[in-house]
Amino acid sequence: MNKSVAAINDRIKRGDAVVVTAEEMVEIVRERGEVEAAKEVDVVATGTFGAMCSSGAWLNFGHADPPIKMQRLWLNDVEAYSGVAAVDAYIGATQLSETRGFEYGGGHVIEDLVRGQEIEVKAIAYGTDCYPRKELETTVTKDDLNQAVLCNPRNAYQRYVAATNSRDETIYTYMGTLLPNYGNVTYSGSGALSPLHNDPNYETIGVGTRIFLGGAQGYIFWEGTQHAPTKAMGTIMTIGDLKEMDARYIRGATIEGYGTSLYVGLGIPIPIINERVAKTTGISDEEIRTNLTDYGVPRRERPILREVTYAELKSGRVEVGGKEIPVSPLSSLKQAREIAGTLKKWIEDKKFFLTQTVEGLSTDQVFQPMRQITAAPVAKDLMTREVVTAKPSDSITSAAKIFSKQNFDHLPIVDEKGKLVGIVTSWDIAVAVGTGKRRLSEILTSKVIVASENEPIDAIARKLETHGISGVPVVSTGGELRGILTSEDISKLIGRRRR
Amino acid sequence: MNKSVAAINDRIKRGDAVVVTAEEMVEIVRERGEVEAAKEVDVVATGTFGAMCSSGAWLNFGHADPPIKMQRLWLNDVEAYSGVAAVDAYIGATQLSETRGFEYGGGHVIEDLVRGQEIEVKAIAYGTDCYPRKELETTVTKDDLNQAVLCNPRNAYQRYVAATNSRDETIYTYMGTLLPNYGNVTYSGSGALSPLHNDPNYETIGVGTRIFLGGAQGYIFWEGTQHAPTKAMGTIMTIGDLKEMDARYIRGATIEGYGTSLYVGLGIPIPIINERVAKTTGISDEEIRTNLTDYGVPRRERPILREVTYAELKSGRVEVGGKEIPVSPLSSLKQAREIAGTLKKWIEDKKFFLTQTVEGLSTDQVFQPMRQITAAPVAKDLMTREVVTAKPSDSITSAAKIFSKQNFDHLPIVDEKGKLVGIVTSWDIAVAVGTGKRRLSEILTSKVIVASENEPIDAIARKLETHGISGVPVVSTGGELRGILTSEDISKLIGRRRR
Amino acid sequence: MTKKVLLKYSAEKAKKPILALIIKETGTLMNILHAKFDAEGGEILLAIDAPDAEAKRAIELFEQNGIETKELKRAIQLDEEKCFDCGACLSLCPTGALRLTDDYSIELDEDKCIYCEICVPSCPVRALEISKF
Amino acid sequence: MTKKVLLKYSAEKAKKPILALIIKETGTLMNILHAKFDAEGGEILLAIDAPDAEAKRAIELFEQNGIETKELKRAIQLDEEKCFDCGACLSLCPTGALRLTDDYSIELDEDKCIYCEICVPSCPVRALEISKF
Repeated sequence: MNKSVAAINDRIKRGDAVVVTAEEMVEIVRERGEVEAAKEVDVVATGTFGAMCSSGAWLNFGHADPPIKMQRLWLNDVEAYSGVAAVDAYIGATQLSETRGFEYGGGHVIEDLVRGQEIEVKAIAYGTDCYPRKELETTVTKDDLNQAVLCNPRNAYQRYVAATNSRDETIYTYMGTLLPNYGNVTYSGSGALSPLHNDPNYETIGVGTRIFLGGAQGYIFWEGTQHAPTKAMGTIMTIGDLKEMDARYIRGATIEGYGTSLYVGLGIPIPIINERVAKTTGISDEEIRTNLTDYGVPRRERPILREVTYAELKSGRVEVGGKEIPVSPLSSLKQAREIAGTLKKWIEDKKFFLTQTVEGLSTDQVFQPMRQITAAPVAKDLMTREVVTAKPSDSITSAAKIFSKQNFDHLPIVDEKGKLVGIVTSWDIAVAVGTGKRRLSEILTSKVIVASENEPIDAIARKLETHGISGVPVVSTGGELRGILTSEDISKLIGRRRR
Repeated sequence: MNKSVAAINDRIKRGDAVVVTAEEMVEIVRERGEVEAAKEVDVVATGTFGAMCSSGAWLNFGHADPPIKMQRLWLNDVEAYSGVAAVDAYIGATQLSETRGFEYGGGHVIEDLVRGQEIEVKAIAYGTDCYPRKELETTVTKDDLNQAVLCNPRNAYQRYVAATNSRDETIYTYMGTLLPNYGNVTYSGSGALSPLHNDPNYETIGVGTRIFLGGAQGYIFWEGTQHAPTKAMGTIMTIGDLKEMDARYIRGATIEGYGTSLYVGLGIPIPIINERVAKTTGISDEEIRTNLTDYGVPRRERPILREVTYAELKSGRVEVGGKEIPVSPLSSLKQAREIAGTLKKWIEDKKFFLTQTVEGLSTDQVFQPMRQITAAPVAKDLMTREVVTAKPSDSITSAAKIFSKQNFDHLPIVDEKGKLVGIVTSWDIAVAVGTGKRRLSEILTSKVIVASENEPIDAIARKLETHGISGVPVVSTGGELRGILTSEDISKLIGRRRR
Repeated sequence: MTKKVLLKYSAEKAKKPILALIIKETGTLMNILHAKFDAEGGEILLAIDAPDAEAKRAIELFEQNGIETKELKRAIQLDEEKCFDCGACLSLCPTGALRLTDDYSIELDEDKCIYCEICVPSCPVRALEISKF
Repeated sequence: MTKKVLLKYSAEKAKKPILALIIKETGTLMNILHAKFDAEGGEILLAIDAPDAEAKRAIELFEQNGIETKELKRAIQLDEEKCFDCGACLSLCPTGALRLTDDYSIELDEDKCIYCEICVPSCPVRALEISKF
């Protein structure tokens, strides 16, 4: 059986349409099958509420007197982009405040605008005959703006990977705070409620789909950046009037140690035009799988530990290596459910009608890595291979002699198989002499921060910075010492790059 | 009589549709009236090709390895905005190159992308645990990008004002180079071919309208910034795939002394759904009026000299104050015609089908000035009112004495009614003494650059800069000297602003 | 006023029933809010509901028995206006003081909170606040 | 080779038929490419199609008659690949050397060009180029 969007809209108008949420649809399809479900149900309301970094807003300020062509501008000290016409600007969710850092960013500016709060505007310009003004300061609320339009290049990822961390230190990522040694798992997306996962073949979703966006009625107007439908990682570009939005569904956010973002509430109504669509809207959390990925490895391709279902993730515990690990959703499942419910009610109340899309979205677009013209250097490219070492059984005195001849401050201690077992610094030697110790084994530090041979220099630079150290031993996967890499080696590289 | 878009598309499919350009439609409606025209014609193809500053593109680069969250990035030394997700960025048409100034900007980057040329990418980042990389350099073509989408916040102004210049110096504006003393007139827009002027009531144009954009098929997805339909100044937001565009219709441009922009080729097909629409598509250049505006006055509200029609403008000569003044179109009328012709052919060849919009555009939106919290200071707010002056009949010697007591270098010369008649500098005095002159009248410079009492400081600052002078006499509208304003006075103000 | 005291047991001390002995000896009401404990030692979070002097005496007895004690002089608040129930905090909480209810709301059980403060910066909207007194 | 010479007349000289006199005297072929002329004086752009020596002689005669002369040793080119016929240059051209055809194309009539170069920077795509020789 087939239904047209126009017919469904007629039913909505008459008050006859059957609208259910995506969660309710799971039960209906499970109990009665998609054939019956397609007959019974007209619209399935979906919802999600998560951090969507690729969000932002176009703002038009009207002309100043004398007029200015804004060259650079700041909204509450967050830089917006005005590389377009004189008083148009785009403010992006992840742009950081120049005075408040991670605590305030573009996402917060957008939330404050939605809340009707005053925003401080500062602009500079180079000045032209038609736009002589070079500086401007004012304050505006959304009511003062001609246009204030949320215009997001990437929203509503169909699903996303789940994250954990193999390192022995806490890391701070866009997937939230990840505890050491697989201490927790985080994930994003609303699973069975996920808008794009309810129509993964884009039979009903396309350019022109009217949606719930931040509490207002908005539209899908293009495929989103990184759209990857064949990997169940579809995305959309969305637009809606910021002035009509509700700060309950548009929230600026700080992701600890990562930056700022914007939580966006988004819901897509899926018209049940046939049984195929009825079936896809019946998808359950048990059927939506994703990869549990190790964010401890700072590479583009991160190791996958296992596959998990959204049902497992939503349960709050996931098994990793025989242990039950606690889970954080990151998206608000409660708000996702609320959004689907609100969208359902809008349709039932005849406040929201479905649209017939004017064009489909790609179903075969793939997401490619960046074209790079130089390979990123790794530890073995820059390390010093000839390293003077000592054995644990060596005497303090013999080690002291090494320091007197060398120009570095760390003496790696290796066992008879060449495996790194610890490190000794000149300060350790001095203390040892003072306290009458004899052997290096008595004073070596066995917990050593190391780098692996293929670790990218950028990751090692961050390691040095985080731990406040000036160099690391480089070891093989078997733990054998292969070299030493110092911040000086890295500085030389960066110097070359800058030239 | 009424036709649906679906019925028109059926006729296109069958090869029966009658498609004409907006220029052809003028004749058809003129000869046969809108009732007949509506029966006969199915689609009217419009076109325009002009500088559209509020244009730009979303680009997605794919992830680098190790990954980077771009914080700032440059494309061929033109800064793009990456205040969104890690490898998304927006490049705007007017953003200037940091090395080539006005000669190269965002518009040129976009053209080069369309042409398939390699673009140099440089990015910096603050580095996070998930995105450790802090620097990146690579080169890409459009083929390397996952998405390259032209996404313009304001395109296709329904019509625009015509510009001329009352000043006695050439000025450089976004309306082109304007010669002194009403030496020329410039205008923009394609008149009878103008897309939005063919459906000024937005009966057929709205969210989801498929259009010709840069040689590809794109869409209207929102009203444009500064949309002002009640003033016949409607605008649209547009989107289209840069990868499919043709550099013939997407051209980076340098507007002398103003900055860079992007010439965008855009055409909207107007389905003739009824006689009202047939009538509006029949609009002729004679019926489209606009204001001839004096860009010599650097204020938000510029004086209007007279009303002109697009027919007059297109004739190449416009009368101003009894003189015939030459006109520059700025938009390419030839390319506008070509675009309308291409769009017509696409439809005839069944390569382009019309869309039924999913939502209308506002018909009552107004364009408001910027909210400003402080009035822009003008000359009389900052000028020094107590000015020592001299009369033309005064002797060189008496004037020399004034200079010896004063700390400034310009002595205004006023007549007995207080009217400024010239200026004398210390250098003039020295020369006069050397050449045996006696009276100030013999040496005064009568062509003096002055400011008026209500002239904005920003405009005066620009005047000082352009002419390389350090101060100006401030005069009333009657020419009486009221004070002196120096660059020092202005610096003090700017110092205050910056605090 | 109820005092919250965190007891830290070494592996050695973990073997002895010190808590039971002290309760028996003092007769003081001590409620175990949270315990994480194995052969390697661990932590017990106690709520001591007794007059100041009596509570102080009990704490002294733990110290005398080689148990490290730490009185928790703090309060944590979840601002329900700000919180949008994303759950970023959930998996960071070592004691389950922050938990998801059946309707996906975040709930804070302050009794279980050991004021480690890991959750505080993880909240994207700063809805979790620690106050010290 | 054709020489292009710009004659500048003062108000005073404008009253006399100097050009006619010189053509009569020398018999040299001189084509008026462009003239802008009133009682206040003005300019005449001449193309002198004669052997070098003969052309030189004519130029000398103008100078002797108090007319300022300027030989234009330049060429201007309109790159039709680059030009997209926007017409930004049109109204800046003082002699009508740049003009719009009936089909809205830009056309350059180099004969009329006095190489003032005002048009060159006004071209948004740098399609106008002056070369000096």
